[in-house]
Formats: sequence, structure tokens, C-alpha cells
Amino acid sequence: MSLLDKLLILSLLTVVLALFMGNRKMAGWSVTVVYAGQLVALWMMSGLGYGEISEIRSAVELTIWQYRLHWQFDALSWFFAFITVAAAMLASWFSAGGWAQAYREQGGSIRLFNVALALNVLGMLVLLASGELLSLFIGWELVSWATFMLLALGSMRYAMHYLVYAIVGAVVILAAMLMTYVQVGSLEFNQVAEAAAGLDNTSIWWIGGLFVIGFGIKMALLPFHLWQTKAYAATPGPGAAFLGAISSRMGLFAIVLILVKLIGISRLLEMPISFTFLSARDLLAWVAVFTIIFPTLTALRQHDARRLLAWHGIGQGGYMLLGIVVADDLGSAGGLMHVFNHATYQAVLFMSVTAVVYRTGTSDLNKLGGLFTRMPLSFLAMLIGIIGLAGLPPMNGFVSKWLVYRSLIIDGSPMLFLGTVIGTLGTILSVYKLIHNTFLGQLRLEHETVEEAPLSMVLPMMLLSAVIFTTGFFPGLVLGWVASVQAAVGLPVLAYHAGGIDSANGGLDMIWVVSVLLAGFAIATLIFFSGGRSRRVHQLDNYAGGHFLTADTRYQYSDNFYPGLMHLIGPWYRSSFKRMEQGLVSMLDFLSMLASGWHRHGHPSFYLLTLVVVVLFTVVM
Amino acid sequence: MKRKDISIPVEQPKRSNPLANVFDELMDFCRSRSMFMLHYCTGCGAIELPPAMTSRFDMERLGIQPMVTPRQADILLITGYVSIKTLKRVIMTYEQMASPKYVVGICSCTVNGGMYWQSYATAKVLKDYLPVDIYIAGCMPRPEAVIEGLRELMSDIKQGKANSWQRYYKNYDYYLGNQQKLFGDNWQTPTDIIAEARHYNLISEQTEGKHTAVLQQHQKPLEAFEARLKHQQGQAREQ
Amino acid sequence: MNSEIEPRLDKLLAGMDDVRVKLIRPRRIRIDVPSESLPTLLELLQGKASYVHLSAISCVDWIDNGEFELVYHVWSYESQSLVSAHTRIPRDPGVYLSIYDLYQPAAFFERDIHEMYGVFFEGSPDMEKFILTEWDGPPPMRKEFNSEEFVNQNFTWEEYRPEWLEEIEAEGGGIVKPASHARR
Amino acid sequence: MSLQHLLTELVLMPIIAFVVGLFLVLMMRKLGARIQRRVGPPLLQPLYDILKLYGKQTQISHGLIHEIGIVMAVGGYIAAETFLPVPGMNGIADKGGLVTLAYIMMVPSLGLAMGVGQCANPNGSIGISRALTAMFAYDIPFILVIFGVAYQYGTTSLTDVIAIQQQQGMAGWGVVQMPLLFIAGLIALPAMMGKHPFEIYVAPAEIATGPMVEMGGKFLGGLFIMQCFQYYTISVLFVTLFLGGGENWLTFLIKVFAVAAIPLSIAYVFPRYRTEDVLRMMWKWPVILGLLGLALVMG
Amino acid sequence: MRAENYESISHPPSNEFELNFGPNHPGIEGNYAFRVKVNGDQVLEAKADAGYLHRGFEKLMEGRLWIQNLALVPRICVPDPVPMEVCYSQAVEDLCGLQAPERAQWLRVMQLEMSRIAAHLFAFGGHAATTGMYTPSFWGVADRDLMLDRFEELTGGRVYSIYNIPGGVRRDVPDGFLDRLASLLDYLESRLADYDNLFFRNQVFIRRARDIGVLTQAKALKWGVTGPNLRATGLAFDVRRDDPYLVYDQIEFDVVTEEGGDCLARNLVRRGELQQSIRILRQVTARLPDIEGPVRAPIPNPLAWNVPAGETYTRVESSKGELAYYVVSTGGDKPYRVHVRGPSSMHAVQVLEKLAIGARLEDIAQIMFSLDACPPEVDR
Repeated sequence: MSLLDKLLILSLLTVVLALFMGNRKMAGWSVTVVYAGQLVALWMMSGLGYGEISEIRSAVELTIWQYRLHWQFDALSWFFAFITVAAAMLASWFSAGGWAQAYREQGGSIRLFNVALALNVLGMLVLLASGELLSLFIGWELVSWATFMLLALGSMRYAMHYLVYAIVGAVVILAAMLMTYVQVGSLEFNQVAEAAAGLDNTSIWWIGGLFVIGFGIKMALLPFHLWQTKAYAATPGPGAAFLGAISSRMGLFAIVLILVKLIGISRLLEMPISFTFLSARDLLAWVAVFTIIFPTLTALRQHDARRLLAWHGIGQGGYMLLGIVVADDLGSAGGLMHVFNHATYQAVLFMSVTAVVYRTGTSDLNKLGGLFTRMPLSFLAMLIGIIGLAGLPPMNGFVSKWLVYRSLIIDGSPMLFLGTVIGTLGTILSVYKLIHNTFLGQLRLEHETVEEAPLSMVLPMMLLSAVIFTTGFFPGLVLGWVASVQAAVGLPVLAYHAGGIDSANGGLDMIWVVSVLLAGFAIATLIFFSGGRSRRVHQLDNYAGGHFLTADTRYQYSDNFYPGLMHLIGPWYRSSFKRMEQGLVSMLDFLSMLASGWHRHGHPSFYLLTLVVVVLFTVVM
Repeated sequence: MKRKDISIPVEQPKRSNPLANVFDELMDFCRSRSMFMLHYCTGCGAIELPPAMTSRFDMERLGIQPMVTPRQADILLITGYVSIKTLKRVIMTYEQMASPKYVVGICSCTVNGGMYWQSYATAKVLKDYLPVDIYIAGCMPRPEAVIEGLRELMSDIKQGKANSWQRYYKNYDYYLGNQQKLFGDNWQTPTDIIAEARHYNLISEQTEGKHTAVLQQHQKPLEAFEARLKHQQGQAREQ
Repeated sequence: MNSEIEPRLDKLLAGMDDVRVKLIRPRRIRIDVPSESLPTLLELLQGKASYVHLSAISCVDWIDNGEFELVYHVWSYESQSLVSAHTRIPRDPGVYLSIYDLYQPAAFFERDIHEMYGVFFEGSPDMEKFILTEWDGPPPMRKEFNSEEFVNQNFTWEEYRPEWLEEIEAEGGGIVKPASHARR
Repeated sequence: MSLQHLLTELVLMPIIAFVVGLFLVLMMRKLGARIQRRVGPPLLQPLYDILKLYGKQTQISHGLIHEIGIVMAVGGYIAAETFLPVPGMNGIADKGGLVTLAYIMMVPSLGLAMGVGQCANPNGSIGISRALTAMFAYDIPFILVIFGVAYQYGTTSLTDVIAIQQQQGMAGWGVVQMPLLFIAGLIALPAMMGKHPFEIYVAPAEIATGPMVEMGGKFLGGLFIMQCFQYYTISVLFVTLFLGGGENWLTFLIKVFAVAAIPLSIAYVFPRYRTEDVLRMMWKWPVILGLLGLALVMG
Repeated sequence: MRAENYESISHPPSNEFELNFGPNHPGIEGNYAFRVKVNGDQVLEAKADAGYLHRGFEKLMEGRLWIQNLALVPRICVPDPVPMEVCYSQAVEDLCGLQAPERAQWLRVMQLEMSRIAAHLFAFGGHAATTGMYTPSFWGVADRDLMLDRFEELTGGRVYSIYNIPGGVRRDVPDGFLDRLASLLDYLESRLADYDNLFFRNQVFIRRARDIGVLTQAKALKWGVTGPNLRATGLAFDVRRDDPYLVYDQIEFDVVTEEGGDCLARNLVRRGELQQSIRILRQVTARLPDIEGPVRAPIPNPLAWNVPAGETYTRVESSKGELAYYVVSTGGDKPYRVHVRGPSSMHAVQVLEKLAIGARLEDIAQIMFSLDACPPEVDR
């Protein structure tokens, strides 16, 4: 029995424990402890992360119809698994205390929540451990259904949307696997990889394309992104933190597996698209860039904090894919590191927003404001989170984005570079709106008696904030894992040191950057305190054109925060983009209605039918 | 009515460190050379400020510059008559300015009501309500006179004599009394002058008195929201 | 041109028997009208005689007669003449009809008169205080309100008696102050 | 290079930046005064202003973040100065490079935005919203310029960029090698300095000086210091990218003042655009020029 | 300002916020306030708030002698005080049946046009400043100052000249005044080219001002708009030409009109009027030496002057629009009632409130300055 088996068993135990603990007060805590146990188990496998061991195999093997299903962990799996379990532990910790109590009081079932979360982790671990394509598919389905379960806790309607997407995705993946099997005769990774080199471009187009579409749906690549925002936003807070942090990255994991490990990015470069100058890789890169730009700009218009974050979650996925398809040492390191970074700050942001919702009951940005004085620690967590999300120094988001930018400069892709920068700037704009409308500005009178979130919620946030800062200060901590992942999947390996990257023509040393920045702040503080003593004043003691501000005036600038920008891009946003979205959503509603009908009447024929159609289709092809 | 003597002796702080005086003098010099005036046209005398500011007389060569909000400004120019409605805003604006701050009463109307002495709507003697550093009389004073007056103020500041703002803190009761007489007892500005005087150690026996007692009766506390982890006050209220 | 105005107006106003039209000088016509006919008159002037511009509404407080006189000055861009329509309403209760639906500028003047004289105009869109929002005394433009008395009660004065002035006064010169002008 | 030497540089560079920045601000005010046909402020006026503001005896704060915001705004620029090589001093330019600098220059904006947000003044918030929109506008041509330079010289290290330009003499200067990018950058320059016609976020007549609305005393003083740093940083960056950096202090300062004089002198003959016109302006001509320039550089 | 205003009232959830323009705001002309409800940068509702400059002029005038009131009237509109004096003097003359001598009438025209130039230079400088361009206001105010010098020479006062009295003007022009005025006119005309290049033809400004605050002719007539603002909608109406007073019927000038009705058109009308005023002043300086006679009709002892009972309504064209005085006398030594129709009282309140709705936040100040709204005329 290998370590991996122990880990999986532990994970299974979590599910069972969650099931048995039910709605007890200690349920969340006990589950959290087991997650911590999983984390320890993973840490015992850290040889994978540091490139000391190449893989750990599971002792379990299944043979179905002479087909051998097996599971294993390599550096890539370990990297993702580590993030997954850590995110789950923190989300569970976050949910265990006051939040769970409030959730229970509102009529929610903690048992369901804990089980769904644990199932998610289990599914993901199984997925990450898959040793060949069929076990990948099994893991994939597990994850899909577990995610559906978690989403359904929030909103059945949006969960149904997801389900439609997931089923379509699963069918597409299945089709791709069938094609692979037909072409290669095996689903083992090494055999597929060997055979892929010999396949003609059309087959690669089909197989790769279908796989990317199938997994891209989970990752919410443009244009398959529409399910994600609303579903994540409706999910109970800690669940959203977990999903936002890692769930979608399973798609990225699978794409990395297929594109990098099996097909190889260099192969994509040799696949031109007729009548253009683009290759398949460029196409993917552009999909990634659009995945950055559009959701980010859409986030600007949101006035619900959770939706805003969920849109950013989609947008940030683009950086990861972009970095990976650039596929040089810097870019792919940036993309992979961004998975880790994104998980940290997205989790902390969702947690902070959840803390605000916990205290005030709303995440509508037009109904909040000025909460800094009441929830300073949540503010701090959000501040660190948004600096990370925006990719500014000194937080870790900057490092991964820097790697992507740098690789694009070396690669000589100005338009892609421009796209990423547009994404970053759009992010800065919308995260400022987020923090301004929540924590800064006018404190509403009904929120004057609000308190800081309980310790059980604040501690995970602080821990994550510390991680964001530390890995920004010493990016080498994460780059080590990233480098072994690169080695494991056959990418060029990054030359890194504790502070960042050595490069002949322009490196990065975050230790210096952050130290100097901190020193600058220190000097600025000294300069600041050389001035006279200050006295704090009430928010009504404020310049209002010489007018007396009164308590009944609402002077918080919140809605339509960037009108100037919207005058320019608004028409585009309103007409084409929104109409497209509306069309898709109504189609989805229809489909999900159908699906939910079948689901309720227990008609598996629907799945069978679709399956048969797709199989026939592929075979005829 | 007999006017109360509200002049205060200028206290020379005793400093053992000789450099401290040098530093104070440097600060006074800088203050005199950099005066941000509030861009608030309270009355008709404001029409002579644009000429004084612009190309012909160019106040900026003396370091005088218009600023928009009271927070940024050092000198408050009361350019002419102040109607009662304006006076309230002027007082609030004055209290929002950061000390050292100076009030310049321009035009005859600020001295004694000017030609509107009969008017039911204008306040008459500005220095009853605000401590005035310098008056520039005239209806209206020419730009040269305005600049001359401001230069006078500059030399006062340089010598450390322009400390009317301390008078406002130290005789707040007197000023508040006059304000209450005009605006009614429930007059309150958002700035808590007494707390400010206490914070900056500018409090004297005359800061508080019977008028501030009236204020405290009516006052709704406007304490700053301090960043805090727990809300003790709210719990106390519930109990 | 101007000589034609009066006959034309006479013809127009033939149906209204309580109206007195008087040409004061070229381009200035005075019409006296009882208060109940004024809206009709203005409607005619605006609709039939192109007096589209309301120049002003003035109010005069005839306290001895117990009346307010309201004067509507309307101007015609076409015939280039100004008609002042005079009407009188009782001082008490001081309520009259608004002509806002005929002339939109009336809203401003009516609001002003309401503030200054306390005349309430029914149908005017906004009768809230505008200029005297922070004034709680009587309407100040009424004749019974004595501004000087109010000032003497509420304000103090800066005394300015330098020595040289006292010297001059001792010699019998200086500022001569009648008793009625003495300020407290 | 010894650590002691490096530390000296790190201390000296912000101080130099501040002093040069003071004179840049003075130059701006003097230029404005000359265009407006008047004398303008005396030589040390910017310094008097700052000292006076710090010497205020009562200071009004709107809370902790208001204070931290100013600290971040000034501190961010102090840090940024050490990434900008000046003659004889490289500081830690080799530890970050062009992209890092571009992003560190956003830290003060974010700090300021935090501080202003805490003031709870709608004017300030609108100002910040406009400032961030303006940043969105000018950063796009600016980033094209950065890309072009980095690609042209094959490095993101500012020291390398300077070294390459100085080796090749005047012909190797960015302005000769990449004239179109230079022009694109020049158009973006007034927006980066926040001057007319792109001065949308101060806009006294509209939003009462926007972010500065609740700033008084040392808070405003901090912003004045930040302005000095801002002018210095942007003009030095421009000199570094296009004019071969500084061979010695004399030529360096001449270049810096000449670059800064361009936006500062045209500022006084323009009104300000509307926000969306700023975006339109910034996303049209400089981007077109920048792309053409990039095509030339990469072709 | 009252304590109850600080009491807790919970905010209704809303996407709007309130913003106070003024009274202490650079986007406001004078001491005036404007409270707007905004979403993003779109104004949903605007409310004017006046009274900051209220002095009770009309009340004060009832308590003062006819001649004393001359000192009060110019203070009703600070940037353009002369029309106030002329209009009041005309009203008193009207009541007494006095006729100002011809030379006095020419002098009044001269003074009115000088004042108009000064006011317009001030106005478009202010308009430029609202769009962020301060140089024209620096230049404009400095050039206006040269005109004030001429005022000072003529009357002894820079801003408030109190030069007119019922029955004429106080004194004749000093020696050489007309030459100096003529050379000033030459200078101003030569400066116009600079202003054009800097401001009126500045593309950025045109982009800023065109199609902002559009006032169609129908709306303008309905809302009682007068003066340059009305002419900017294409209606060629000028009190000077269509209801002539003084000697305007002997003077050639064009009524400047523009078609747009927007901020730009209003601004260009003022520019055109500046030129027309120069043209009128040229005619005055040419004609004045030929006109002989006194500058003042004999009047009774002004300190015991009982003006015959009656009422009159006099109008003049000020730089901001139609200025009118309604004066009632009961035969006493003081007026019984004086009502001032401030030229911009309509623009500053109703028109501005209506134009502001749907406008953008950044244009509020520009619309106000382009209407040349003058708050003291509203408050009186």
C-alpha cells in the first residue's frame, strides 16, 4: 500500500466522517483535521514536488475487459493535489465555526456541505492520480458530479446549467477518447504520446480539439465560460472559495496532460490554420487572451462581489493557459505558478467576501461601504488578495504574471502581451471597485454595529494572506515545485533562485524588489510622521462643496463605477456581448429544463441516447 | 453692548534647544511664503480676486495660490458681506481648515455690515463669529490693496504674530455664543472644536463655558469611526 | 406699428368687459384686470397675440388697501411691445392661481413672491423655500416687516471711536447722527 | 560592487529624484506662468509649499487607511526611483527591469486610491475612478512602447538598455531606432503625468480636485512629494528608453528637463478631454503609431 | 447644520448618490449651490439652492432715498454693474418725465458697451476654466483689467462706477480719454486672434463644448431664456435693437446669432458680441466729440427729491440678457417698490436645472458658465 493509497483512503474517510458527523457542532472541525491529515500525507510525498521522486504508483489496479486501469502521482499531480487539499482544508476551517452555525440557522445542511466538499476533494485526487485516459475520464466524471452537488447547494438552476455543460463536456471527452483509442489502440499515456508523433494533423486537430473543448468547459475557457460565474457566486461562501481556488483548474490539469504531455506544444506549432498565419498554438493562445480580456471587462460591470470575483476567476485562467501554451521555461512556469497563486488569492478574496456577507447579509456592492473600520482584518485579507489578483508587487500574483509577460516579450508576441496587460489593467480597475465599495467610503448606518468576523474565519484568511505575501517575497518556494512539474511533463525547466529568476537579459529578484518597496514604505512612514499629529474626524465632517452633510444623504459613489470607460466600451458590452450571453443562457435554461426533467423522471435514456449518437458519429467519421 | 476683551497673551514657549527656535522660524517663513487661499467667493469683493490672481498682479509670485477645498487651504478670504446662510458655511469651512489658518476680511461689509447695515439677511461684524487676522477695507478694495493686505499678513506670519486661529480654540465659548445668538441654540458644525482643542492642547478656561454647555445639550456626537476588531459600544447598548 | 397694437388688442379683448387697456408710450401697454380674469387675459395674450415671453411678475404690497398688486410683464417678439397686466388680490389670505401652465418662467417668480410676500400660488410646481431656506421670520418684503428694527434687535455693531474723532466731536464737528439713526 | 556602495546609492537616488522633481514642478509652474503672461512663483516655492504643509499644526485624517494610502503613494515612488539608473548609479535596476518598474509605478496609484477611498468623499472616489480609467488609457500605448524597446534591445534590464544605446552613440538611441514608438510614447506622456488635455482626475471645476479633495496638511504634502517623484520617474524613464540615458549628470538633466518640458508646456493651452475621449485618444493614435513602430522594430 | 441632521436615518438601497456643487466649489459661478443626484456620471436630478448672496436689495431700496439707491443697484450684478445703474436711472427718469441730454445718452452707451466687453472677457475666461483651460481666463481677466482702468479714469471706480444718475451722468469724459479708449479697442481687437487660436478654435475645446447643454429655440422661448443664450439658438432678438433705448437706434451693429444652441454656440455669440461692442465703441468715440451739450439734466435737490407717483418698467440688454426694473413710486422721497428682473435669474435656476438633467457630471459647470448665470441676480 503506497502513500497514494493512504491518501486516497484518508480522503474517502473524510467523506464518511462528514457523512457521520452530520450537523454536529464539531463536524467542520473534525473534517478539517482529517484534511490536515491529508495534507500531511501529501507532504510526505513532497519528494515529487522537489523532483526527488518521479512518480508514486497506487497499489490498486482494475482490469476491465482486458483493459488495465491504474493510478499514479507525479509532480504535476502532486502540485495540483497539494493546492486542492490545502484549499479544502482552509475552506473547511473557514466554514467550521461561526459560518456553519449561521448556515445551519438559515436552514442549510452542514452535512451536505461537508460531504460535497469532501467528495470534491476525493474526486479531484482520483482525477489527479489517473494513470491513463480512462481513469482520467472516471475521475473527471467524479469531479463533475461532486461539483454539481456543491453547486446545487447554492442554486439548483445554475447547477443545472453547469450540468448541461458538464454532460456535453463529458460526451466530447468521451468522443475524443474513443477517437484516440481507435487511432492509437491504447489509452496509456506513454503509448498515446508515442503514437501522437506519428498521427497526421487532422487527427491531432480532432483529438486535441475535442479534448480542449471538453476540458475547457470545466476551465471555463471562452466561449464555454457562461455557466461558471452565477454558479460559483451562488455557492455557499466557503464552497465558492474552494471551487474558485482550484476546481476549474482540474480542466487546466487535464489540458496540460493532453497538450503538453501527450501531444506536445511544439507539435501544435506545426499545425497551421489555413488562410491565416496562425498555428494551433496561436489559436489556443488567442483563446486564452480572450479568456483574459472579456471576463475581466465583464467583471467591471458587476455589482455583486461574488460574481465579480467569479468572473475574475475565469479571466485568470487565461493567464495560466497562455503561459503554458507559450511553453518556454518562463511562460510555462508562470502559467503553472499562477495556478498556485490564483488559488491563494482567489480563496482569500472569496473568504473575505463571505465574511462580509456573514456579517452584513449582502454582497451587493451598492449596499455596502466603509466597512474597514468595522472589519479591519477582513479588509487586510482582501487588500492583499486584490494586490495579488491585480498582479502588483509585492504579492505573488506579480511573479507569475511577470513570468508570462517576460516570456511573451521573448516570444515576440506583442498583441498577446497587450492582451494580458489589458487584462491586468481591467483587473486593477475592478478590484479597486470591489474593495472601495465594500470596505472604503461611507459606512452605512445599518452597518455601524457590525463586528469583525469570528476568529475561525479570520485565521484562515490571515494564513492565506501570509502565504500570498511570503510566496511573493520568496517566489523560489513555489518555483521549485513548478520546475519539477516542468521536468515531469517535458517542458524546459526554469532556472530559479529563492528570490525569482536569473536571466541574462533582465531577471527578477523579488527579495530585492520587496525589500526596497518595504524600505520605501518605511521611509515614507518616517516622512509622514515628521508632519504634525493628526486627528481623526467623522465621515460627515467632509468637504461637500461647503455644504453640511447630513446622515440621510447617501454620498457613496458605487454604482456604474467607471462611467467614462463604459461610455466607450459600454455599447459593445451592452449589445453584442450581452445579447450573446442572453441567448446562450436562455438556450441553457431550456436544456437544463430538459435535463432536469429527465433527471427527475429517472430517464437514463437521455445519456444513453446522446452517447450512442456521439459514438456513431465518431465511428462513421 | 460692552465687548468682551478676547485678546490673549501670546505665549512664548520656553525652549531649551536653540535649534527649535530656528526650526519654528523656518516654518513661519515657509508659511508666510506659501499661502493657499480657499477658492470661495462669499461676496462681491471676490470680483477683485481674479485680477489679483491673474496675469496683471500675479499673486503666485508671492506664493499665494487658490485652492479648492478647505482641507487644502490656509487662508480664508471673506470677500464682502456674508449672508447668514453663507456665514454658516463659512464657519463650517473655517473649522474644516487645518491650522495654522488665517481669516482675511475683505471689504467694508465684513467690518461693520457696510452698506447693508440695514439688511435683515447679512451678518454685520465678522470678527464676532470668526477670529479675523486682517481686515482690508474698501468697497471693494483694489487688487493692489488686497495684495498689500496679504503682504501685511505675510509679515505677521513671518513674525509669528498671526495666531488668531489659537484664539478660536481658546475662546471658543465666545465665538460659539455669538454664533448661537444668530443661528439658534441647536447650531452645530460637524467639527468638534472642543475635542480638537483638547487633542492639540490648545484648550483654555475660556474654551468651554455656558454656550458650549448649550451645545453639548444639543450636540449629536460625531466621533470618528475607529478601526476596531470588536464593537464594544454596540454590545454595551444592547445590555 | 405700435399705433396698431392698441386697436388690435382692443379687438382681441372685446369679449372681456372688465379689462382696461392703456397705451403708456410706444411699446408699453398697461392693462388693468380683475384677478379672476387675469388667467384668461394672459391666455389670450399668449395664444392669440404672440406675447410668449414672460419678462417678470412683480408684486407690490399695498398695505393700506389690504391688497397685493401682481404685475405680469409679457413681451411679444413679433409686435415688439410689452404688456403689463395689473391685478389686485386681497392681502389676506394671499392666495392666487399660478400661471405656470401658460408661462414656465412663472415658477421662479411665483416662488420668489411666495417667499418674499407669502402669497401662495395654487398649481405652481414648487412653492418650497429657495432663497430664505434658513430664515424663520415673516416674509421680509411685506411692508409690516421692519428690517431696521430687526437688525437692531439681532446684531451688534463694531464701535469705532478713535481719539481724533472724539476730539473733533468735542469741538462740535464730526458725524452728525440724528436720534432716529442711532444704532444700538 | 560592495553592499555599502549599493546602500549609498539606494539612499541617494530617491533624494536626487526628489530634488530634481522639485525643479520639474517649478519648471511646470514657471512655464505655465510664462504662457499666461505672468511672473510665476519664486525658485523655492515647491519646497515652501511642502514644508508648510508638513508644518501644519492640526492635521485632519479620515482613518488609518487614509494615512497608509499616502505612505504607500510616497513609498512606492521612493522604491521605484531605485530601479531607475542615473549616471553613475544603477541602484537595483538589474534586479527588476522594465516590466517590474512599470508595475511598481502602479503601486502608488493603488495606495492613493486606498487613501482617497477611505475619505468617503464622492468627489475623491470619482477622481480615483477617472485616474484608474486614465491609467487604463495611457498604459496601453505605454506598454507597446515598453514591448518595443524590450524587443529592440533584446532585454528588459534598464541598465542593458542604456548600455546598448550608449555603445552605439546617438544612432543607437531609441528615438533614432524607433521613431514611431517615440512619438507614441510622447503622446502618452501628458496622460502619464496627468496634465492637460488628459487631466481628467483633478478637474477642479467638475469634481473639486478629485483625489486631493480631503487631503490637507501632510497628506497634501505627501501628494506634492509624490508629484515631484512622478514627474521625475516618467521623464527619466523616457530618457532611458529613447534618449540613451545619461552619460553624465549635465546631459542627463538637460534631457530630463527637455522631455518633461514637452507635456508641461502644452498643458496650458488645452482644456481637458472627457474621460471617454481620453480613452479614445489614447487607444487610437498612439496605439496605431505604436503598432506600426512595433512592426518596424520586429520586421 | 441642525443637530437633528446628524441623527441616524437608514439609507434606502439606491444606485444614486448625492453630490453638492457649491457654494464652495470652483465649478460654480459665485456663491451658489447646486445639489445633484448622480448615477455614475449621469445627472438624474438637479436642484438649485440660492440665497447665499441674499441681501434683501429690494427691501433695502424701499428704505433709502432715490439717489442713495444708486449706490446699491450696481451691486446686484458684480461682473456687469453698469446696466443696473442705467436701467435704474432710466426708470427714475421715466417716473419724473426727465430726459437725459444726448451727450449723456452717448456716454451711457459707451459705458454700457465697455462694461459688456469687460463682462464677456470675464465670462468666457470662466467658461474656459470650467473645461480645465486656465490660460484664457488669465488673459481675459488681465485684458478686462485694462478696461477697468478706463472705467477708473472715467468714473473713479474700477468695478462699481456709480457714474449714472437720473438725468444723465456725473461728469464728462476726461481729456484724451477717447484716444486712450480707442487704442485699447485696437489692442483688444488685435488680441482676438490670439483668443481664437488659443480658445475659440481649439479643437479640444470644441469637442468638449459642442452638443452639450443644447437649448433649442422652442425650448428657449418656453423657458424664458434671454440675451446671448437666446441668440445662440438662432433667434435674432436684442433689446438694444428691438426695444431701443438711449441712442442705440442711431448706431450700427449686428445682432450676433448662432444656430447650435449648445455651450459652444453661446460662447461664440459672446465672442461675436465682443466684436460688435468694439464696433459700437468705435462709433461712439467717433461721434462723441461732435455732440455738444450738457451731460446732466437739472434735477431737484437729490436729498429731498420726491419722485412723482407712478410706476414704470424699464428694460436694457445686459451682457447676460434682459435686465428690467419695475419701479413704483407713491410720490415720496423713497421708492415704494423696486423689483429687479435679474437677467440671469431665469438661466441660473430653471434653465440650468432642466439642462442638467441627463447631462454629464463633467458638463454641469460648463453649462452653468456657458449660460453666464450670475447668482447675485437670483438672490438680490
